[in-house]
Amino acid sequence: MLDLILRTLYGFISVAFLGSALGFGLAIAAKKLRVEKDKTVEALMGHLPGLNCGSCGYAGCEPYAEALSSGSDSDITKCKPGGAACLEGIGQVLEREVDTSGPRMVAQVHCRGGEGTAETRYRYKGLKDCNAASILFGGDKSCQYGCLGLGSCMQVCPADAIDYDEQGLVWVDKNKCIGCEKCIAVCPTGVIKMIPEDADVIVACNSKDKGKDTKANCSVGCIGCQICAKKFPDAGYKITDNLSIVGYNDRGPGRADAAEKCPTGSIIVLDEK
Amino acid sequence: MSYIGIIITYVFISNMILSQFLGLCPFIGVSKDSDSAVGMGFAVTFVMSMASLVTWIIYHGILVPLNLEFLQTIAFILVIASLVQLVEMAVQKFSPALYKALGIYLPLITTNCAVMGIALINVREEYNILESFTAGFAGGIGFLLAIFLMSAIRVKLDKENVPRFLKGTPIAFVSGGLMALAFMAFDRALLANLIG
Amino acid sequence: MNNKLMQMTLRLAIICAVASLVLGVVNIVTEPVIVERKRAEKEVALKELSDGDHVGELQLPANSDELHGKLSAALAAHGVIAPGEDFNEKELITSIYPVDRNGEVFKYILQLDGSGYGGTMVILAVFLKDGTFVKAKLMENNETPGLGKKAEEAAYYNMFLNTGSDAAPLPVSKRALSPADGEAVSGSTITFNGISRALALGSDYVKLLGGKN
Amino acid sequence: MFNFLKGLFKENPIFVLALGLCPTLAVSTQVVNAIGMGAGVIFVLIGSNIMVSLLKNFIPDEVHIPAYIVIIASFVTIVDMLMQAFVPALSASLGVFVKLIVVNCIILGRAEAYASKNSVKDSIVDALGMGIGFTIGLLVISLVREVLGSGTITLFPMGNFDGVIEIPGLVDAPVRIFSLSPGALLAMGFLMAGFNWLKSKKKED
Amino acid sequence: MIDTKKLTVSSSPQIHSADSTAKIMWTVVLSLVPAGIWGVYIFGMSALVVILVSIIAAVAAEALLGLINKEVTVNDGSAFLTGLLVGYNMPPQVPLFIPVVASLFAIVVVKWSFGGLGANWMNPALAGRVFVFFSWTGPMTKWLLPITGGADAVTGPTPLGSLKSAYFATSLNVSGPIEYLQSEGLPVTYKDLFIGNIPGSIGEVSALLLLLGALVLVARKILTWHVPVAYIGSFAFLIWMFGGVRMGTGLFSGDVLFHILSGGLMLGALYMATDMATTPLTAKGNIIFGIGCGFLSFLIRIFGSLPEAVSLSIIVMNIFVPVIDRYTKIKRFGYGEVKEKSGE
Amino acid sequence: MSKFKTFPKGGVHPPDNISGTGNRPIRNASLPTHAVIPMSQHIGAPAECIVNVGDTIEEEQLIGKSTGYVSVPVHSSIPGKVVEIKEIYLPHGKKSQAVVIELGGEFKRMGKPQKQSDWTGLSEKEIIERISSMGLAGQGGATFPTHVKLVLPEGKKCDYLLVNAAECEPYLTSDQNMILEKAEEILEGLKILKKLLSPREIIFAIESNKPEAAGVMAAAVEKSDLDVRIDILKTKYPQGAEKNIIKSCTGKEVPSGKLPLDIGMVVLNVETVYSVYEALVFEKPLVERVVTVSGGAVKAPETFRVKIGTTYRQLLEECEGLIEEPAKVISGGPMMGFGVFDLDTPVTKGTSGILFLTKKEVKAAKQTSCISCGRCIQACPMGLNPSDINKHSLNFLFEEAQDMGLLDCVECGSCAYVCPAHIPLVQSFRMGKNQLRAIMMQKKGAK
Repeated sequence: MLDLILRTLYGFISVAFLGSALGFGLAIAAKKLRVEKDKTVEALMGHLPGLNCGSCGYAGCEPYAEALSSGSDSDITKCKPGGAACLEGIGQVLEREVDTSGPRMVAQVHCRGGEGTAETRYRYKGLKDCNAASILFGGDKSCQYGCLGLGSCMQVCPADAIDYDEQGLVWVDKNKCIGCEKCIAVCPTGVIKMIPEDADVIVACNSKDKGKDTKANCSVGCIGCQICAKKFPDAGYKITDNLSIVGYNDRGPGRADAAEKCPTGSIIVLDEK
Repeated sequence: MSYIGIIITYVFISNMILSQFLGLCPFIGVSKDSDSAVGMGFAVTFVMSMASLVTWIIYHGILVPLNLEFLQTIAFILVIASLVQLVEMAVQKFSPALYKALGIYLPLITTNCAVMGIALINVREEYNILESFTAGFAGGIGFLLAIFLMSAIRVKLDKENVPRFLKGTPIAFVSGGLMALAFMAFDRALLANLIG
Repeated sequence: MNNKLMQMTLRLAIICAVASLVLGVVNIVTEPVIVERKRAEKEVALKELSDGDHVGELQLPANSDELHGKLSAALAAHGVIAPGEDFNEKELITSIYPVDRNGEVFKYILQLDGSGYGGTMVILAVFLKDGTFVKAKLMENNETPGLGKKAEEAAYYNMFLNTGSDAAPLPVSKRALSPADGEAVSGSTITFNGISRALALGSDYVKLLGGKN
Repeated sequence: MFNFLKGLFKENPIFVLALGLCPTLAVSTQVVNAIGMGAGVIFVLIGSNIMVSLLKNFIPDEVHIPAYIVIIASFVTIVDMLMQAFVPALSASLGVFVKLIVVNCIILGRAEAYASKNSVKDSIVDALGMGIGFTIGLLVISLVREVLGSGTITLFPMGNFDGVIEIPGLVDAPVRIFSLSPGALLAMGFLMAGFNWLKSKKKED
Repeated sequence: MIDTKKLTVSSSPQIHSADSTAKIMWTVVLSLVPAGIWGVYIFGMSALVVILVSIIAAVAAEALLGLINKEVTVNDGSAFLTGLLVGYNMPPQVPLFIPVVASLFAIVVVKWSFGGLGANWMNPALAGRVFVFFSWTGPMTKWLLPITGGADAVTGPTPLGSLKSAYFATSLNVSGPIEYLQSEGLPVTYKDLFIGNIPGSIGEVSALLLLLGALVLVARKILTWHVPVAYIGSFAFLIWMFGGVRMGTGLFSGDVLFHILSGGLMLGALYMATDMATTPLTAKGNIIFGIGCGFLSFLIRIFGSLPEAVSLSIIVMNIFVPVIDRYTKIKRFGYGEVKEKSGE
Repeated sequence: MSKFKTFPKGGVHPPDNISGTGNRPIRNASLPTHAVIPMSQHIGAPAECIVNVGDTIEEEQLIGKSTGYVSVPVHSSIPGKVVEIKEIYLPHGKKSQAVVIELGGEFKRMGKPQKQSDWTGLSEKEIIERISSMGLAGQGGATFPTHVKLVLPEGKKCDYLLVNAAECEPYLTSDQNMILEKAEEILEGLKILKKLLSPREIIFAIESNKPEAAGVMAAAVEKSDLDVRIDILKTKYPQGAEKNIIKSCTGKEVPSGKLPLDIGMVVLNVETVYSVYEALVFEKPLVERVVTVSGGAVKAPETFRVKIGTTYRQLLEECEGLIEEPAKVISGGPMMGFGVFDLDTPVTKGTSGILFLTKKEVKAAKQTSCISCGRCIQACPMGLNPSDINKHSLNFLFEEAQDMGLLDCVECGSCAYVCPAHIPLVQSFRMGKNQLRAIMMQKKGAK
């Protein structure tokens, strides 16, 4: 029993000694070897979402934070996935005024032409990749502006927000979309465009062809017939380049009615999910 | 056991990762690309060799004479943690380039089971100081080998169409499992027959 | 500044000291229990193997050349080792427990280290004075399941039963086994070789001891 | 309550955070080991979380890692000694891995990330959640490995029951690989994949 | 005159060689058939059942996974080939659940988990075999003696298996494996080994028929010489040099012919180590791979505890393939030397 | 061991299918009623259209003017009236402005006695100017402006002038038949080029499967005072690729990213040499060329001399139509040519052949995943690893693919031809190159 107690005592002394020696050593070392870390970068990293999606134009979140911190980049709005919270956070760290009003923007595919509705020109055989297909005369669709449907946007989407819907057409899930715009960059036909998250209607067509050509190419394309703009002048529809464009800041009466009146059905009411 | 035997044992037969499960976290975490895998491997090798040496001195120099074997865990981990931190700070101060290459992995090593594991194994196998150092070094090399091979496989898998739920960590485990299956080729009997 | 440094060191030291103190106290409680348990465990095993007879303990004799020479010759004669092969019996025989009835030793329990598939196998084996094998128990092993796990069963040792005396040498290769026994060890040649060699060594060693207490 | 639950599923230390893997795989050959290991980890986790939370103002920032580690190591040693003394069989089959609880990333991770910033009460809840989450993960893996690899389920012996449930059919010819190291890694990989699948199911609902 | 909408437009080249994945796979299957028929002939119908069960399990697994993935891949023949190879690697009277598990493991775990055909980095059939070998070692090491014409099935050790115990015997007075086997009462001649009149896995015994099948593949340009030659060459060299050491006959006395013809070496070197997906891409890489396999096979066969070395050697080398590929790039046109890029 | 010269690594052996149209006289195709003449028939900046709808055009009148150094002018192939100026697709998949001319009026040259002019008095600069103003672009298919190829950089000397008559693409026999008929004219063209470049050696390279053409050429050289080495090359695709034919004939390697000119080489297609001859001797612009119309679906395959702007539809009619529904219509050879879906596509300066291939000839099969057989690596004449570059490219790792040599790819199609998994590798590389260009533009913009 005595030796046990004696050992406890030894242990007490030696570990205390070891601990203090190491603690002392570390403390000294910490002082001598101190390298200042950039606190701003760390603080910024706390606010950035850490997705490393690259939509800010940098390789990842950290390089963007470094650029902001060092002042080599003064644009604090470059992080799209972060949204308002991130912007506010960055603003706080860098002591800058930020404007966080305005809705979150999400991507959407402006085309509903698929098998049975859109005409094709030839049989495509090759890679399942939109950019690869567009090398061959801009894709197999007769319409040059539509969605090629080979899913390159799905592949690049970091949030898994894009998929084929029930009709087999490409559609963005606005709840999952983080607004990084990667799909827009990869899409060869430019059919994906940003719309506000709370968008009520969408003109699901991107064809700038003349009405006659559009009609020949696709049964659900916007033919620029002006019905929406003329019948509902306050609803915010405007025709440019044979294509109706919805103004989202200008939501007058009759927006949903216009969808019903659209002869080709290219105006779609988005249900409030 | 001869030194060559110790090296073969800890590189192939009792590979830290593939047969002892020590150091799995960094093995899975830092094997996504080969450069960081090799960096991690060398950092672990260095720390394991040093830790084997220092813990041997602590154990046989202090704990055994004072009959304090029960304080083994606390003493070892204290020494290893301090060692890692010291190494990290020193590297950061004196070689920023090396720190950039290794530094981010060094804090991870504190909680790398492989380092603590080899220290405990050294005690269990009753190695002398040189044998301990050899075992630590060989264990690190075994770790380096496994993580390097793994990273090459994962780089290849990055470009393959791995099913969605298996992507990332799960497929890394499955790959590790298949590696371990193959490494069953190396057993103690092989070593015994080779070097007697 | 120095003050802060001292304080920091002191605090860490205090934590360490308190920790070790607590551990010491726990150790005071648990250590006797552990020691007692380990002793009891071995005693149970020895008792089981000795069938209730008194078990003593024998110091291993110093590695004398004479003994070693005799052992080597015996082992070589039985085909366990090649003539001239070097081995160290002290590494292979770790403890000797003579079993006596009324003070007369009539069998020995030997703790033997055999080399198996996955490393060392620790065997407690019982021999009569003339080297005849009685029974054995595997204490520790790392054999790969499926390849050598059978050696954990008591029945495994039946194939060595009543061998080991000068009249009936212990089988040290599968060739020496009956076809039925040979079938039983298929697939685990290495385990078999490790165990049979260890037992043969024990048997020959016991013969040399010749009933010493 | 939320803190408690998140350790069980959403932030399960094994399947989601992939922490504390070495002991997970090494000791999961038998269910009883998993229970023992889990209990040990919960004990250490609670103990160290309490101590760290209590001492958060006492521990100097520069040496907080060594200080935490000392605290953790003490609890680990206590567990180790208690196990050796009172459940020797378990201690033997867990082997060196009891001591290696000290480097289990979960414990240091929780001390750093949670206990050092929160109250004692919250820290206990967090430790319980994480510890139980860890144990559940361990149990699942060990169940898979033992059933497939040995054809048995080993629990504590109680009364007439020797603690081993034998699965008919499997016990005679088990898939031995699952009790060896490759099986551990394979089982882990597929369980993780299954967990991912479950999670995505849950998200869709 | 032409319905232009039906014209196919694709990127160049507009024509293609007549080869396809399916054609390659089925050709390999055909080239393996004679060796299988021989196995069934000498081991009896149980061998046929084992082969069929392996194939059915593999193909069924592939078909089922195809349904889940909505991508039919069964008819490319790769699953059939994997199943066939699994069957060839089984002892003739193995309990049938074993080949089923091996096939399932091969297809589901080794192949499908990584993304299906071509994405796997380990040979599925061999991984399946090793998996069941370590799981059920007993049944996997029980062999049938060749019966050649309907006598009752009798079990016995393979030549390699019984040779293994010779390494542990301390005093041997034989000159080589053949003589040792004769002293053990297992007379085997080189001719038996070559033709396949020995116990062993169903498909591995007949070196002759395997060689003939491989020659067909070489002629069809499906098989290149690099791996088999490097594998068997390095193996033979090492056996010749060190193979005699453990027989007590010293250096440079190994029985090369015996070792090449026995066990799974022929099947492994000609059909398993040459699996396209799991071997290096370049000729240089393949030679390194083959030498690695040869070395490991020699090491495990002579010094290891396991009787069979070929499957393990190949899957160990499979691990090294991505690394070999990285360091054996071919010289690019227009570059003085190969420029190594670090990392990628 | 073949006795013929060849490049050491890579290459494939597709069936050559030249017996149908080879060694037969070139037929003059009938004149198009409407010629569709694109402004962009060459690599480089498109020509600028200088005519308007309603204008009356003479034969060989300049209708598109060169817009830069790497650009060539366009001439009308027939006299007539401009009826439309529209955007059309060219076979390579890009759009171009095209002038549609309705046949009418009088021919200046056709059917009239040819007036020869003496070129020997012209200075080197004048020769280059003539070649440039006559709208010459490489007629092998790549359509690189010829005058650019012929201007040696400062301080460089031309070691070899290589006439590429390898015509390694299956089906195509334009060059072969051209040599049979115009060997002497080609030699005359070579004399002009010799004066211009003063090369150390002139090499005429032809594949071993065209012995008659080689024989005719050898006989012509024998008779002439020009010293030309005739190299018979092994029949192997892509023997006619610029870098490979240089390697085959001279053993020299054009370094990556460099042009043949950088190592003192000028390689010209045999038909281009003939056009040089016509440009200087007759002052004739490039308004017609030789086109092979072939393929299993065509009833009577033939080699034609065709006015540029003639549509594929018309040429098909000249061949008496189809015997079978074609699976693919191809502009150019089957290995590097482009599939087209519009039969109103016109023949341009680079159209060496039009093929109507049957399903059987195409041998398309379902695409499977890569089984890493390594055949593409063996087939690649540039020593690349197509399988790996493809995997990088498909995973959007274009810059890594560039490190692996994506930009060295010559799109010869050997890899995709042998790929047993039928992976459209070339499409992947073309896409990758496009994307890489976009990335580089973006980077430049960012800086």
